[in-house]
Amino acid sequence: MDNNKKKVNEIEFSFKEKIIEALIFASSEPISYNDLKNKINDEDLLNQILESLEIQYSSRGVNLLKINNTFAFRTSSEISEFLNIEKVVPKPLSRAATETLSIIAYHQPITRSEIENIRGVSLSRGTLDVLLELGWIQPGQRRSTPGNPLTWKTSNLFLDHFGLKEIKDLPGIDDLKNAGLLDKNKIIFNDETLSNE
Amino acid sequence: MDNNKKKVNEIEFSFKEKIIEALIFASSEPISYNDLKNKINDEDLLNQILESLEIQYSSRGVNLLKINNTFAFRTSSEISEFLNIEKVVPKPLSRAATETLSIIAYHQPITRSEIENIRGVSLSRGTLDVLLELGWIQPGQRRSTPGNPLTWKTSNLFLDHFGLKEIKDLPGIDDLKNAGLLDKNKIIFNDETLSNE
Amino acid sequence: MYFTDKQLNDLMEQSQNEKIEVLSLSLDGFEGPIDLLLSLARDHKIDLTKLSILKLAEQYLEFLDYAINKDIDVAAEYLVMGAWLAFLKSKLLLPDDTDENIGSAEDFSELLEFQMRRLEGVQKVSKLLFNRHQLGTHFFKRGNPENFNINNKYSYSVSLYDLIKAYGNILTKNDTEVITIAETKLYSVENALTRLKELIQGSDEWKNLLDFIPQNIKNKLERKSALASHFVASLELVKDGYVDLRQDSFQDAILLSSKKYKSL
Repeated sequence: MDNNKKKVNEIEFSFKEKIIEALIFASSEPISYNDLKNKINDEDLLNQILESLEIQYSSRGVNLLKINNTFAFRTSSEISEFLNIEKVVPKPLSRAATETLSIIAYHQPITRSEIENIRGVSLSRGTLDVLLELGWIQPGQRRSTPGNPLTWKTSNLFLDHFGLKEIKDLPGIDDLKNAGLLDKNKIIFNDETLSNE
Repeated sequence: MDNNKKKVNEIEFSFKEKIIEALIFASSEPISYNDLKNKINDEDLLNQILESLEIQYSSRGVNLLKINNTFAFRTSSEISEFLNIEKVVPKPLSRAATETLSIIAYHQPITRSEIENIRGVSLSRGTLDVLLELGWIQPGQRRSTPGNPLTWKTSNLFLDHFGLKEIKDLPGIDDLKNAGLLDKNKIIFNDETLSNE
Repeated sequence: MYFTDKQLNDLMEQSQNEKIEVLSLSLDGFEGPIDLLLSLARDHKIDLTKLSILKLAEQYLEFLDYAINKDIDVAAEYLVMGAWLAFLKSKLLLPDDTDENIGSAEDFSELLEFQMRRLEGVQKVSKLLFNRHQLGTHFFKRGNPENFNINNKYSYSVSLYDLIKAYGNILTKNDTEVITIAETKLYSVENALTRLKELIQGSDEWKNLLDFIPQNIKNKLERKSALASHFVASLELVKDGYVDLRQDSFQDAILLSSKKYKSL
């Protein structure tokens, strides 16, 4: 009896695992945990399935990646050199854009004027535009400081693109933090310096 | 000695298998046997790998299919019935719908005639329907002006889809301008300023 | 264009020797004054943690001098930084015991060092980030996706960018009236220059820069632009050797005087 029950559970597990696997595998974009949960209605089971899939695929040519709270299959970066698939050669980003992206990624959420302060130069038109168009940045919550400035943060698409699980996996972020370089509040020149009317 | 050789072969097999697996996964259409052969240069090995992959995937949610000497991963038919696979090709939202959605987002609650006023063209019936169907807009309160027109506002699903916490986190006009999204902002440099010189 | 460290090094030497062919050099390669400072520090292998502000200030000013002599368009931000560094340099060279504001020079050095290290940090991680494997180049997504209706909301695709871009288009299309902003007159640097020259002439005491700004401007933007233009104009006058500028600390007023230069 017990044995039978166990067997039924195994069959159910295997069936639901196939569903989850197929859902993630079929899509080219990451699928959110919530969408998967809606298919299964059993969070414990879903967590087990995701873990099981992650392990099963970890040594394959295709791996299951968890990006924030979304899931996607991506080819293993171990074999990247041997793939040579029709690559879309990305337009190289300007230096202003790459630095701005890094500042947003490492300091997020961050306002436009804080970005300008870090780079010590005003942000030229079109820099944020390019990053927005790539879908790598998105607006965060507004600051509750005067003027309620908009903040910017990176998106899941950004994490996916750079093969990161979450923001704290950004390369070198701990070094920056330990060196106290993630402090946004040290300002040399700001508007007030000049407008002391 | 023989054992060592066998081990080396296993490692090579597993490595090449990963490459083949990743190639089939990432290819935008079923990939031909010849293309795969060009990657491996060893027909025997390739045949073995394809067979091994086929067996490994046969009991999974995704199967390796051979169609006319081409190879592709496809969701197992067992599952696809259950999942209601529909071949929906995501299409871009029409310009009218995108503009209308953005106007509702920025001006909500807003009546139909106000939307038409801003866009300067009348709203075709289908436009609001599409947005309603997507669940991104919902009716708000009626205006207490003559005729009590219905107003429209965005839904929580809208916020979810666009990754916003609150509607006020949408970039404001200044933010759009600074991001380079408003092209005409050479305003301060035009005629009068120039003719002053 | 962007210089390699070596090119820059050569340039510096050339500027010192003053026997150089004219080079089509510009400041375009730098992303602002901090970036330029960093570059100079790197060229001279200056350790940012043991930063010699004095040395760096000298190099920056020298470079600026060189650029200006070569008639290279130097943006205001470089001049502002130059002004600060010149101030700092004088403070460091001639420490004045009676001056209570000496602290601000140290604060400034410290902040400057912090800013440089922070920007250097950004540039380092930026490289690390873009050296990573990237989707579509090094690893790939499913090339031939099948579409399930996970919840049939996604048969249309539209991104946040599409949405706000659409709104931006409507605004730019409709807001021909926005161009009414065109009526704001910005106070031109040329006007400020003429005005300053007239007013400062023969004045031999230190006067607050703010006092030179026309008082009758009602429009806020125009007032601000007048402030900015007068500031830039005052720098221009310093550059041309007409006036002296000083500011004792960050919070203090910017003062100018034409004492030394009676005849304009």
